[in-house]
Amino acid sequence: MPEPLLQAVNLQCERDKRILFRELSFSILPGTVTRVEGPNGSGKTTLLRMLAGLNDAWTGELKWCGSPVANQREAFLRNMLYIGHRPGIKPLLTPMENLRALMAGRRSVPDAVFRQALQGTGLTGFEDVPCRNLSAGQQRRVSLARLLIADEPLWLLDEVFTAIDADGIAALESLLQQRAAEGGAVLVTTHHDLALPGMHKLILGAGGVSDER
Amino acid sequence: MAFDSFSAFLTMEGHGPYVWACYAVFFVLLAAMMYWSLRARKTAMDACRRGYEFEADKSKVAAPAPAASFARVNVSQD
Amino acid sequence: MNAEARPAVRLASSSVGALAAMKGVFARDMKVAFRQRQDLLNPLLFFIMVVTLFPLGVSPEVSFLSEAGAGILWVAALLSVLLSLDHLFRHDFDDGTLEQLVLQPQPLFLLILAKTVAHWMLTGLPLVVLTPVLGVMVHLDGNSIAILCLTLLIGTPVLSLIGAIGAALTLGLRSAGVLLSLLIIPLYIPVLIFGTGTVAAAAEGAPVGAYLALMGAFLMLALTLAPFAAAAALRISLSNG
Amino acid sequence: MWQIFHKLGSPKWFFGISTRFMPWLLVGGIMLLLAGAVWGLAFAPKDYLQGNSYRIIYIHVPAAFLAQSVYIMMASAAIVTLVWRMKLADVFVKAVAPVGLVLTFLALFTGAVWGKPTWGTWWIWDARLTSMLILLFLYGGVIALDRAINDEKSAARAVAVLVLVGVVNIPIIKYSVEWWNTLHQPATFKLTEKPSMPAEMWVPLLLSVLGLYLVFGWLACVRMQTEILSREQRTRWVKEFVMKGRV
Repeated sequence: MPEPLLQAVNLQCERDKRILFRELSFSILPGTVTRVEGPNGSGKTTLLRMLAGLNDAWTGELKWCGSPVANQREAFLRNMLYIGHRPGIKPLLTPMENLRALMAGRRSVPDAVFRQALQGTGLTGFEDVPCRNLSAGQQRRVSLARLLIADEPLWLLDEVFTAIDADGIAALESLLQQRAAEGGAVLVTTHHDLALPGMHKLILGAGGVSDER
Repeated sequence: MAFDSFSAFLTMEGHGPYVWACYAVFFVLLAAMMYWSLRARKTAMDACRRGYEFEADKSKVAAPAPAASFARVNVSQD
Repeated sequence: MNAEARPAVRLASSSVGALAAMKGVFARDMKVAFRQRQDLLNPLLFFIMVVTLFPLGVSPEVSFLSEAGAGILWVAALLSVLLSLDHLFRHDFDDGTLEQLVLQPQPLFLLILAKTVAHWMLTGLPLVVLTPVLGVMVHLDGNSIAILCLTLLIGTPVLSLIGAIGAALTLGLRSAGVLLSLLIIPLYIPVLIFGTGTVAAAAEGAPVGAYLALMGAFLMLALTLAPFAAAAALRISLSNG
Repeated sequence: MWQIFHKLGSPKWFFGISTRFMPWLLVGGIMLLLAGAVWGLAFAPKDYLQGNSYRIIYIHVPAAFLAQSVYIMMASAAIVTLVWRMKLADVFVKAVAPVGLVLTFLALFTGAVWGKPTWGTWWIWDARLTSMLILLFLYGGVIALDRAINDEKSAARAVAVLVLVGVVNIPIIKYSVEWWNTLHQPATFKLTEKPSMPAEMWVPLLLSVLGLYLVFGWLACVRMQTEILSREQRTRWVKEFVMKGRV
């Protein structure tokens, strides 16, 4: 049994006096794809934001490689890649500039690599066009280009299939699988019918659990 | 007693209105704040009580929330 | 699947230095600002217009203007900085780049410091550059203008730094602009007092070295404390959003 | 150690202990406040400089004193909120901020009314009054921010950050306002600074300050209980308290 990358123990999250989930414990092993499932309002996005460290209105324990995340925040962030609902793309900047800015605090990557990544997402010819001139799907692809050059072992992807066409989705699915085969761990939420062989599932209940504590 | 008579106490050599106005405003505001705070607590208690009674009612007819069907609602009035 | 079949996870341990990360944040903010050059003019125009209101609204007399001029320019500068603060984090928050900023494996307060420096270069510094022109228009003498510019040069970064806390606290709230002013104006008062007081002292021929040193101390205090407070506030606001 | 700390922070524990102490706080506070006021109004000797108008001191000083120390208390609670995330601390900040605002207003109002017979004008840009006015703004900002954020946990933490930033600024504001005051007008005689006060004058002042402290304590308890009731509605002990009237 390999050591889990990320371990959650007894997570409980409350939002506007409503318990989204509680006593939620799970481990994310390297080499797996896990899909977070649940109806609207069950806390999928909140869970991913909690794991990424964006939301800290929760109780419980989160461990990265065996020790609490809070004690090694920067090491954890360096090894985690989060792509959220909002793609994190500046409309005024070109895809190249956006990628440069996104990677600036992580590691230095030569421009040629960025170009290759953009080509890999089907944005050949758009590398130097301001992103506001691109479609929603193309903007999404810019942020997904990070996946092609990511060395982070843990990926947290929140609704990344939104606005992507069928071919793109198929390619992304195989990317996720390949990443898992390389030893990475992927956590996704999606309403798209994702079914990868060997995929794990994390099921959140319907919202509105509000009985006595 | 620092004053010779009760009327001297009230007028305070011309400073009476200022002094008494200050004391009046001070005690009225303080009392108002105390009253509001007490009333807010009572409102909160009542809200809790209503919540529990509603819950008790609901538990008798506990039905799971129906799944979304997205069926069109018939609005024709004929 | 047995354990040997899995390739070992490789954890990345080193990221770029904090200075390079700050440079990246700064460069990006500058680039975005210059892609929308017309927006850079807004605080400047606002500054000029507020100053114009005083001769029109109070009195165009030389004696009044030369006495009140430094105060008018300081208040106008303060208001223009306040006006521009709402944008400090808002656009980044809306398009999701703020999340990515917070998730960089770097100390957040340094990244915020870089953003604040960029904000100051784009609003505070142009105001200082414009001050001599407006100083002449309100009949300040040369010495007063020089001192005024100096106080603004030290004071406007303090305004940006304290403002960053307010901008981070009000991020994502409705009517954030008004709320921001309510929170921040009381905190601006000491800087305003010393900024205008220094010019007044200079006009009376008193030495101003000590006052400028005190303003420098304000700047140092704001530089060391404000980014931490803004970082904490930003995490809270993001957690809410 | 941590157990005790945790217990101190538990809303249930607070509810029990505060319910026991509240009558004492209320009775003691009102008695002291009234004693101070009656003594100050009727029995304390007249001030040889300001005449009888100085009798406002027996409510002005307690209000001003409390207004400032409430902010300091809020700042201490804010540190506890941010560092230990103790529930009671942010309940306290939220509950007492409006009380602080009212006290600051009272200090300003009584100061202004006192100014009329003393200086001949309702408002004077005196260092004390001006810094009180800024304190009023600070309280206003805290309350406005608290009201603007829906999620109560985020609101508590955001307010804590703001209160701490404010408390770092308070000495700076005070110092700068005093400096500004000397720059713009020569120091006249101050409202409350006396070279020496005879005991007949300061003892009633002490009584009313203590009295207002106790009344503030009572107000804080009532308001914190209100806040706890609405936050902890779903817990069993609140249900028992509301339905059966005991903790």
